[in-house]
Amino acid sequence: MAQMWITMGPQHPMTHGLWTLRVKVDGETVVDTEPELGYIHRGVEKICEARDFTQITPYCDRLCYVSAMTWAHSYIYSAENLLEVEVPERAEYVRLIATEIQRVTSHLMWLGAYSPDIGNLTIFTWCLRDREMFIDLMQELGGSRLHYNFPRVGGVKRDLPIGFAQRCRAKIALFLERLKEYEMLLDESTVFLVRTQGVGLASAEAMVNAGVTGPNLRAAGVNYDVRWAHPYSVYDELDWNPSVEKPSSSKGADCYDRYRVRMEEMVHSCEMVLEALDKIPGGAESHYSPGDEMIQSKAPLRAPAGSSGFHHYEDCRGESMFYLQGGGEGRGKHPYRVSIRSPMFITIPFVAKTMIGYKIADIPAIMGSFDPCIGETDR
Amino acid sequence: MGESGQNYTVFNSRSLVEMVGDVTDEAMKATKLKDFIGVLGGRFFNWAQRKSLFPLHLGIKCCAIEMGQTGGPRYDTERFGNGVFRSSPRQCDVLLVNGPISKKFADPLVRLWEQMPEPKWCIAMGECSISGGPYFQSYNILEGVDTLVPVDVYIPGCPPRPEALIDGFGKLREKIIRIGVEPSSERSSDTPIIIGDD
Amino acid sequence: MADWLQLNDWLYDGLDSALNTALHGTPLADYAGFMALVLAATLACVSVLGVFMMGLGLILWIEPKLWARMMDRRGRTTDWRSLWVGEQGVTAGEWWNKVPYGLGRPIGALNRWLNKVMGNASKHPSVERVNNRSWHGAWWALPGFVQTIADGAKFLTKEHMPPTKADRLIYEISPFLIISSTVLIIGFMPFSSGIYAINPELSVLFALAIFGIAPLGVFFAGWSSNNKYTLIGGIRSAAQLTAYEIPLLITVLGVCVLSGSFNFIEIVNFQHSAGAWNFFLLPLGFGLFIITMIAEVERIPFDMPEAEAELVEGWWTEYGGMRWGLLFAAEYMRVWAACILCAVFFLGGWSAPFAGLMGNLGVVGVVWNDLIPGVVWTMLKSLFIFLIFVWARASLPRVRTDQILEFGWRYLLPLSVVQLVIAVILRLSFYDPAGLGSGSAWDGGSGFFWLVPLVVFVVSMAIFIVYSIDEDKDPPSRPYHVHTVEPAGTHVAGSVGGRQKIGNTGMR
Amino acid sequence: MGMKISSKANIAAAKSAVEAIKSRFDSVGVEVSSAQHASGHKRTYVSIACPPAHWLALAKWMRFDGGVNHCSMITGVHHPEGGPDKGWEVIAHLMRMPVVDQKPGKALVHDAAKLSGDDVPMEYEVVLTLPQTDTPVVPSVQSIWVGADWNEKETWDLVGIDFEGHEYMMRVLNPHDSPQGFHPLQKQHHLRYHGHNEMYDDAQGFMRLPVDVDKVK
Repeated sequence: MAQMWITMGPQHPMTHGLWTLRVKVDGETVVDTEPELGYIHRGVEKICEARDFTQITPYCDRLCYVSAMTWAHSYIYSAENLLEVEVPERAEYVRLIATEIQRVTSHLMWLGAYSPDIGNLTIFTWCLRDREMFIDLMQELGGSRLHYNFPRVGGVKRDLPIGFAQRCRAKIALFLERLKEYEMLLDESTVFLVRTQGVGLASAEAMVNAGVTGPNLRAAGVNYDVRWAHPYSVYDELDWNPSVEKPSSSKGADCYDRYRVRMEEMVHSCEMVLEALDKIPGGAESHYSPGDEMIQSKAPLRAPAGSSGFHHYEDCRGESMFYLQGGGEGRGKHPYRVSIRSPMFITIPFVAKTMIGYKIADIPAIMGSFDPCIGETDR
Repeated sequence: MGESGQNYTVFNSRSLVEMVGDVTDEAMKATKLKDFIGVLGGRFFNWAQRKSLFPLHLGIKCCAIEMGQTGGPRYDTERFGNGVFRSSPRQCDVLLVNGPISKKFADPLVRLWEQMPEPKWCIAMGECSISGGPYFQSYNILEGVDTLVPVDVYIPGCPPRPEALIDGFGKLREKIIRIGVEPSSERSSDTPIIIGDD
Repeated sequence: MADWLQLNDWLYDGLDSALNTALHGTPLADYAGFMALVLAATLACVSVLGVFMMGLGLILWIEPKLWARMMDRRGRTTDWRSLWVGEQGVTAGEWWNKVPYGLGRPIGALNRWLNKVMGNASKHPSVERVNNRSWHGAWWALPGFVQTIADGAKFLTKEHMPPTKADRLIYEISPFLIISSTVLIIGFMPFSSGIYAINPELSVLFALAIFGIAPLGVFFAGWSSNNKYTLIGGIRSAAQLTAYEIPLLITVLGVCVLSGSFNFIEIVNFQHSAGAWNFFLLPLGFGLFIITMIAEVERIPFDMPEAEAELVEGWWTEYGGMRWGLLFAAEYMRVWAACILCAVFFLGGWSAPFAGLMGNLGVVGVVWNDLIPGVVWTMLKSLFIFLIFVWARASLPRVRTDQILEFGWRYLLPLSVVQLVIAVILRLSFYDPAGLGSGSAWDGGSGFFWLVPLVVFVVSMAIFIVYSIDEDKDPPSRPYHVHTVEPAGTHVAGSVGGRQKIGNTGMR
Repeated sequence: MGMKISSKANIAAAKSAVEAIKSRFDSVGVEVSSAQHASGHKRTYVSIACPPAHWLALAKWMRFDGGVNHCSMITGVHHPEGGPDKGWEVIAHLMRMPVVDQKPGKALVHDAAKLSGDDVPMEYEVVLTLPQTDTPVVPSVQSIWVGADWNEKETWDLVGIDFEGHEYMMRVLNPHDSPQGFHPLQKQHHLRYHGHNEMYDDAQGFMRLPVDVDKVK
């Protein structure tokens, strides 16, 4: 049968963001694939070499624009390892609340982008409606809707606003009700199950060897999570364990497992936020002014030459990491080298290969289930 | 006398159609019927075009998420007619550029712009598409979309709030009222026509 | 079943007598009858097309609005007022002064009056851009209805850009193949016993034959646009429509066997006079018809030919401007035609529902059964069916192509044959021709009104419920529906041997 | 309380990992030590300085005997003024993850407190330093960790360090027809308006303008 290369080009409804997937097709079956990345490569690593440690946070917000808060914190933890800074307890709690709300928002954006790929456009709008709730919460913390520039080396920019805890609890309670609506519309629809089950099989060991981590790995039956494997922040003080899904086939997790893992993860994140609001030192109702030593400790501005710091962080899509070397221009105020590990830069080539053997109509189902975010991929 | 070097004219249906077209055009101009229909028809099609601006389903970076939120329940652009995101450039009127343009995406973007049928407009949404934004120093980012494509409306913000995007489409509609919906090749004068002021 | 609105007869009689009296004594006198026939036929066609297009305008408004409301969105709010309100106060100025011979002045006056009464100068707020987001237009301005007119008119001003290497002849012909065959269906669909364009003896056969031409046009359009996406979309469409044409025809055959004729009007008359709608006699047929019709008109969940997810726009990616506008309208015309066919076949066309019960309510009964013309009932039933279509579109994702074909050949085809057998059994054994006139043909001689439809309906609902109960509490390891050439997952992902070179992809 | 690997278990695991590598590779000039993060929970990790020649052997041993099954990131750094023996640096971050394939319907739920021995997750940092050279080359570990594949492509694309034995080395982030020796993260390239004001440093004529560029908009 004649095989032909199809270019699912940079502008394509399936690709969330700008990247190309060249697919060799034999009739309806995928025979070979080739991803082509780099369409929004902005050279963030080069630009950060000419920025101070605090000026780099906005660039890290704009890396993965769907989960800006998690990426800014991923950078800040590495910078704190580089500059050897202690973070006060309350600041760690505020950071945890902000990142877990952002994780729910990011998973909501994934669900909203994934369901039109399979055909159900109603869920896209429901997810945007509920995402607005959480955007309002983070807008109170960071000031703007999408990029917050919220964490600082040594703490956070400002404390939880007054009344934040009450609004946050109300919105999370409403969201947990709405999550049942999504599951009613997706889990109980045979068409959705038929389109996602048994499609896009990826085994746990193959994924780890290929560098795929996060919810995509936990869907294959192992509850490995950087938040407890290499603990940071106050995750170990909360009664929490990562969401894990039993794989549906011996060959590993399919799209339905990844969907189930993310739905559970949203619930776990909501519970974590509620628990953190109860346990936050100083009480959720009190508000400390910016720069107060309860929420931000003093941090040096310069890093000596030859010093380096790195930190593995659990982003919504996998394990993200920053490797910083100090001693750049301005007598060390700028970093010498910033290296960013993007989970999706490693996952997309792996997923492109797992599509071999499935149908054309499965391509969006498989690629969408891995939650690609091209902003962080191209850096 | 037809093509050069031919002393006879080839008579076929195409020339008949053109000849009849010219005759009726002259007749309507003489009886000012062309102006009558032209003005009324012009206003109606202007209203139709500006009330149904289909943006291209193109998501480059963070502004694309705000574009999505604008289509959501709270800011719903479908109320104003531009909520339908078509994926094929053949069926779109507005190229909404919502992110930085890298060198690798320069040629595909120009190809997208050329594939769009003629009365088309371009909106540069967000700092990156207006001037390269935070990445203006980068070795791989072009400083603004207007280095490639003629832009009609600039929407500042990083990312601009959904209200700003809705207002951007509103500004485009006001511009369409002024410059009309004729394809750019037919627009005679280069200064926009201010109707009614003269 | 005398419906007072016999439009065709009125037209013919009126024109016949008018022309005879007018042409009496002139040489054309003996042609008067023929001219009256021609004029009456054209006016009948125009009225039928008018009713259909009014219905089309309605569904083009209902679908996006209902779907938006299901999505918790406000949906379209463009209304008549936007014609003279302009953009946020910015209007085109005194454009009517440019109209020659001063004919523009009345338009200017009208514009000023409209703006004073309900426009920029009036207290009625037009739809502002941002500040009153919750306001979605006054009901009497039909918010959203005008949007479809705006979309349609916009396509006219778009440039026609055929792809350079497309097969121009077929590229130009195929849209008209689709559009003309869709409009032709309207000719055979009666809206009421007296309102139809044409009423041939075998009108059902004609209608469904013409309904089957459009897939050919879809395949040609997909193939000729010289685009890999449209090629795959066209092939998918051809495969899907052939897979669903046969169960559709067998289901309709079942209805015709039960009603005893291939003519729409006789089917409806039979349903009315026999005393029971086909919906109650053939509930399985109703379900099959809805599913196969959704597949015929390519709507979600059988949306593969124009699946935006992987095929950009499917087979109509390369069509822009008015050709795409007409294709878009043709798709909705086919949906509306499908709804009317369903109403006529299964919901008793233009006979009022609950005729018996409402009949003995005195004045209300008279209004219900007689005064409301048949057209209104047909339209209402078709709209009800259309709501089912929109509900399916809003809640179901797409089914994959091979699963669509598998579902069509292995499930729908046998079911439609079973349904045909049920129709034959009902017709032969339970049907009592004596009670045809009095509406008691199905009461099985026991006087208990329409015993048979009640039993059939209850039995089939019971069977359906029994089948749908899922006995095993924890479902077995999940069912696999993936049949692929090379068993999926056997390719060891990420193995180094995988070819990752740019290769022959024509990269610059 | 939540899932927590005690720092005692962490330090013990690090020590045993260091002993294992030292016993195998000490004679060959591979310095192994357990270092500590500066802030947060002060976790200890294994820091290895390895001469590039032995990197492939070390990688194979770590992958198949040391249980290091995840290559997190490979970074290249350019040190023009780093002295004669420190011109380039390749830092590989690896991780040991307790991940095993699961049978359908089964899930491996680790309890952090009860993990011991090789199951304790561990971070590894391997630093390879190259002398001042114009053509830095490091052996490729693409065949050992698939995750390293696109990391190495990106490192060559951005920093210019070649990986010997890497199949299908290609540019992944920069445009495919960037100039031959153009690796932007090398220190001789500057940001625009930072000592380098030319609008775009390549004249490949990327900017093909549309046909209607002169028409009135």
